Amino acid sequence: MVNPVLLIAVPLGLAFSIPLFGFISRRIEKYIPVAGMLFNLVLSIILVPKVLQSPIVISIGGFRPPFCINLVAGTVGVFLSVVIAAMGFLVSIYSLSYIKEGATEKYHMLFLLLLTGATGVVLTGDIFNLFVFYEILCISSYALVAYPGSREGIEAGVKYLIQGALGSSLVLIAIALIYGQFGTLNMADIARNISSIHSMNIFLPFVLLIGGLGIEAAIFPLNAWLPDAHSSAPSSISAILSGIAIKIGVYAIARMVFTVFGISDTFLFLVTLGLITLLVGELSAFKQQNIKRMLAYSSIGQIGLIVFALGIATPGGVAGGLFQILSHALSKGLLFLAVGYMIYRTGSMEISSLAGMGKRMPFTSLAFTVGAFSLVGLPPFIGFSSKFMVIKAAMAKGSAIFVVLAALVLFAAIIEGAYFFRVVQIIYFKKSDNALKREEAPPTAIIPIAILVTLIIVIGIYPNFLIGLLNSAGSEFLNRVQYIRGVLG
Amino acid sequence: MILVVILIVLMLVAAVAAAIFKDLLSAVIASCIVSLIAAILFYFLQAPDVAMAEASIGAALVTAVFVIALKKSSRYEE
Amino acid sequence: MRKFLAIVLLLILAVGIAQSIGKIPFGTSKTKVGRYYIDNGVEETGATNIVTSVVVNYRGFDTLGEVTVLFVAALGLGAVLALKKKKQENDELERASLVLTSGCKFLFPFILLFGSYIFIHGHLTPGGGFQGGAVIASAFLLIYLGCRERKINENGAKAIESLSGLLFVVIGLIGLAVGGYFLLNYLPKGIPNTLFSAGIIPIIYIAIGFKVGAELTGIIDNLMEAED
Amino acid sequence: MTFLVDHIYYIGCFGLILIGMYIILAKSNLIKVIIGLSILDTGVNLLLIAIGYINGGTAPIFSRPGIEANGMVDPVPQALVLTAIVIGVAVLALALSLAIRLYRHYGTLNLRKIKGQKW
Repeated sequence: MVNPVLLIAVPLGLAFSIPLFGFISRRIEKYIPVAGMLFNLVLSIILVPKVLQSPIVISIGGFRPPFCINLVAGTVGVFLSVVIAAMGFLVSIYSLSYIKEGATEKYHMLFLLLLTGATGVVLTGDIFNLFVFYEILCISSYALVAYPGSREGIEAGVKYLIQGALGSSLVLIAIALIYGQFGTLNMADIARNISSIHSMNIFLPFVLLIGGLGIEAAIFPLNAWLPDAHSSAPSSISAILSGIAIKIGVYAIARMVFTVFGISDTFLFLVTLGLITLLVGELSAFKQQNIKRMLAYSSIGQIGLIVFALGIATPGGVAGGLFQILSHALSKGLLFLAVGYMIYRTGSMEISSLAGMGKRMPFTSLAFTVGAFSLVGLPPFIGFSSKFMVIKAAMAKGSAIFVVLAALVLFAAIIEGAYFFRVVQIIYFKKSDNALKREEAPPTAIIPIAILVTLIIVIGIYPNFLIGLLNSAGSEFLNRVQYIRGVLG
Repeated sequence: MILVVILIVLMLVAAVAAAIFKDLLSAVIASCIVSLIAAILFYFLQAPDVAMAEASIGAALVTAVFVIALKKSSRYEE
Repeated sequence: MRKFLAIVLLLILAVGIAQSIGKIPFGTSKTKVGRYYIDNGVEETGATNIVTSVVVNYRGFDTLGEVTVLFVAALGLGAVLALKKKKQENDELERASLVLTSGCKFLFPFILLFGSYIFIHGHLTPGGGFQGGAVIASAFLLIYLGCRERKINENGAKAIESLSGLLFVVIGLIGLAVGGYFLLNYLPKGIPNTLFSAGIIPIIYIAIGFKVGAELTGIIDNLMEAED
Repeated sequence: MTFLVDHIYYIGCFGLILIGMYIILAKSNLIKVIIGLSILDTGVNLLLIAIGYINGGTAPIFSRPGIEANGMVDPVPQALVLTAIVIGVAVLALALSLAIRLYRHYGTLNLRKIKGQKW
């Protein structure tokens, strides 16, 4: 019997045992995250066909669900844990040679724990347990942002930590208020009883939850920390933060809105918020001269697009949002990984210093181009399929307002295209003063980058084998009644 | 009951003091007092486990960590 | 300007909170999960301290996460402060007075004993792994303050941290293998109110005690050793 | 007046929460901000415990046989607060280590004086 709890317990155990492996040999330490994430990847792929039939509900400690913590491995949870494990696996291979300075064994432990926390958030069915795993995710990201120890890193870490800690306090207040009214912490149990409580009384906990989780998700007015944190972290960590961490925040918000509270009035609010975030992010990215800051702002924009898609709240829209999560994780991960070694070679983060990269690091530049085109939404890459699905869902909504909104999404894609083409043009066509010696990235970087490029192209050409999974996930995410029945029986 | 009221007023006064003091060491001591009074309140609220945790972690260790950090940085707020 | 904005924001929040807290009366029972734990806790877990049975058994997964949070923080603190450790300059340090040194040395074993008493009896009396671990860490803090030439063995602390964390996970996984549930309480529950009761609860709490103690000590150690 | 006395615990914890948030939002010294976080944490913990309290209740421990189970206070918030206290300490310790490093880089803890720190 494959048990979803292993997805959390095994990486945790491995992370705890890294110092013990370190006593045997300091060289094994860095391979442990690779092993842990490979295990998670295999296990979650095995789980996919099972959860497509029916969600797996696991109770911990052997008690009945409202009285213990339970994990709900539905299609959404397992899909996201596949994404987390796949990105984690690739980036941990990349980290093998990328991370050389500082306390490297601590880096590898924190990296593994960050992904474990993320997996915990997407699988849990208990609101306080979600908070605990969320804290694991947040605290390890604060530490990893500050890991290089540079001025900018420490500064960004401080900013991120203060805002994040304020956000988690808001979440905890909301949990206290919810517990005071419902006497339970199980999400399904709360969802079952929520209609018996006057909506005024759940308004404040709802706002606090959205506000607290929105800080980690970097939704528009709460995104002040993101550009600094994502640009000053090591590139491997930026890839994980942009690719995974912020989406976990979006997932948590969506879980609260769709399952726990089930307030349909907020959907239009989410759509608007997502669109504002999208436009603000893309317009700010357009102005940047620093390549990592540009990518960070573009992440804000993409988060906006995901929130927009989820806010459409039809099965198609939610499926499009989940597809966009996958597509952005792969593309932005690829971009950060590729940029990581470009910065390493040139020693500068300015976009202008990338001139001549097309000859100096041909493969990495090609990979960057693929990632950029996919993010903009050009066929035949994955970004095209996901954006197409989101816009199709918005059109299918039928009302005129959604047509206008979809047009705005396309407008944002044009801005995105403008700044990415500028970078690609500099990489390939601008003359560089430096000697053009070929200095390709090491194989531990080439392999994950190549796998990402392959995935982006293959899924972009044949999206159909994912569509079934995504549609099932989309309808499952919106179906509260089935969730409650699945957990409480 | 009177005791509880007095303690809570004292606690709030200590918290305000922690906000006002320019000398960070005094502010840290004030926040330690907040934690200590909170520990006593936890005990009154029939939570002895939490009271022990708050007294040993919240009041003692956190204060020690703050004082060490103050020693490594500057003591006065600019 | 900034303060004014902050006050306005907080006033809005205060009104909102006052509104919603008015709906939660103070001092009345509104629990339903908690009621179940009080009624069935002793029978189902064998621990007479219901808080312990909730922390370690009913919500044991939270506790695993919480131990991990502390682990993450200790790691992060180590990584942030790692760059250069202070060199051996113990000779320059002003020695503490003899009274203080011998007083600390005298108290140290008693505090350790007290700490272990707290976490060994966590399922019977108030207290448990976190409180006991914190007491143990404060014993080491005392040694740091009183006898400055003493240093803890970092590798030992690391090994204790890892082994106790691993023990927690392994106990959970054995439960999964034996009964199909992670963290299942598969050991005999024993007679309530005796030391050897409550199945896996005391074992886990002892592991937590060691882990929390080692981690908090490591945090203090790292902070003390950091460069000024 | 009786309303105030009845809700004195709620008043206390909301006082702490608001003072803590005020310090975080309005103060410029990093150590001060961290003190604010610690006060905020204490306030939230007190709120959770106060929500679980029952008038005239006893601690949820069957320390000797024959204790009345009916009047016991809710054990769940106490378990949550134990978790929350440890998480709070973890965040504080990490924040203070960052503060030490920030001071080493800039020689000040005043966030407004540090370039790039726009809050």
